Amino acid sequence: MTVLCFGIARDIVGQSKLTIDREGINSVEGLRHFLIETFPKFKEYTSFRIAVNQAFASEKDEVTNSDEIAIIPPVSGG
Amino acid sequence: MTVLCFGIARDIVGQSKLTIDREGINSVEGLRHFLIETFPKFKEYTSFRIAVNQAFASEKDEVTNSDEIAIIPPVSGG
Amino acid sequence: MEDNKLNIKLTNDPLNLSECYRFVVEPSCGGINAFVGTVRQWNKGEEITHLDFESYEPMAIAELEKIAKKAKDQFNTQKICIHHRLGKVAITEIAVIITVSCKHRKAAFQACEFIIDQLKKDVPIWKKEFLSNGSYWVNARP
Amino acid sequence: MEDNKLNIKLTNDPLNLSECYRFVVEPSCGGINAFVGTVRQWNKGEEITHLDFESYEPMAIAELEKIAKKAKDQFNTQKICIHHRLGKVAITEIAVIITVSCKHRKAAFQACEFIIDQLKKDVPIWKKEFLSNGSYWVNARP
Repeated sequence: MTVLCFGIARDIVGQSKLTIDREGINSVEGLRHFLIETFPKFKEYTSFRIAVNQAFASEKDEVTNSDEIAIIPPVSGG
Repeated sequence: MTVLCFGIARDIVGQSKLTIDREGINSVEGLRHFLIETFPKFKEYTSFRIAVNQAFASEKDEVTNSDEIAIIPPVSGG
Repeated sequence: MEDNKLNIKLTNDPLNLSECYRFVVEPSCGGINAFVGTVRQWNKGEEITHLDFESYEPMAIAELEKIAKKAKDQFNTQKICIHHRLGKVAITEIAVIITVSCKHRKAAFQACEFIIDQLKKDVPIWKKEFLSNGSYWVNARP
Repeated sequence: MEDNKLNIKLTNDPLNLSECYRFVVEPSCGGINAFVGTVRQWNKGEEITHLDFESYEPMAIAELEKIAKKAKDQFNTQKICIHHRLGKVAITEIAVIITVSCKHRKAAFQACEFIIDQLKKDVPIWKKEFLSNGSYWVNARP
């Protein structure tokens, strides 16, 4: 599973494309828990939403390896 | 007393500078009554405000021959 | 209001949005709002060929200055530019441009809308609409 | 929303207000509102040297299209143009331009403000502020 990282999420993860090779992550919620456990700085530095296939996803939404997944920290355009 | 006429007021009065040569007009109210009496089309066609020295005047304000007086029909700029 | 914070112009020449924009840009400002009033082809189902604006110029400028001063006081604007066209104006041409800069965006929207609303109420400028079969002064009928 | 009614661009090049204005002009429209977000020199008392914007581009464009569609439905806009700068942007340079044309002015103000408000909530664009003594992602702290 590949996860795109932007803004402060890229700084926290240390790369712009994170590859997760792990069974059992099949929902947005599951992915969020995995990310916070693996990179505890998320708790300290920022909140984030998760996008699946270029749209904001709900916690219960499914994720599969073929989805385009992205970590969306608080936006600040404009 | 000279009165500047704009927009529909100019059409009603038939000139852009109306000269009034008459005793007894010394307030905005008096001038308004004179104008409506002299040009009854004002009643039919439009309402108007009166400006004295380039500012909107109240009915009780004085007018003298040395003031710059103007008929201000409903504005429609913008 | 200081001269370098306010730019008011009534002119027979075409108006220029870039000029009005450049006047209000400021390093202290993050939000600029612009209103541009253009000439519509249709009004209440009738086709318009063009407009003709006339103005009581010294009073129009005095009223615009009062409105700008109120906008500055109410919305803490930095710079304000108000340009109004006079004379004959064609369809899609610009009749009026208002640009306002503020530290934050909400005030810029509010101040710009306040200025155009007040302009349409109190500034002695008159618009004559020309249709294919005649012309009339807008708003003149009571 | 038809392609000829909506113009969205994310670009590393300087933005151009005239271009965004020209896109929305329409004979059927009398009111055009424009919002221009420029880079402020000061934020919360700290001096900024420049900004750097990055974006999740395909999603940012998809979100902007959704926002424009909502604005059209709510405010009956005619045309909408949204240009956002990416990369390094200097003080007083333009970060974003939104232009909206409507038949009447009030809707143009409302639609333009709606779009910038929604853009700042939901469009995946991130701003890094550079000060003389460091840099940080804006809004990142919870």
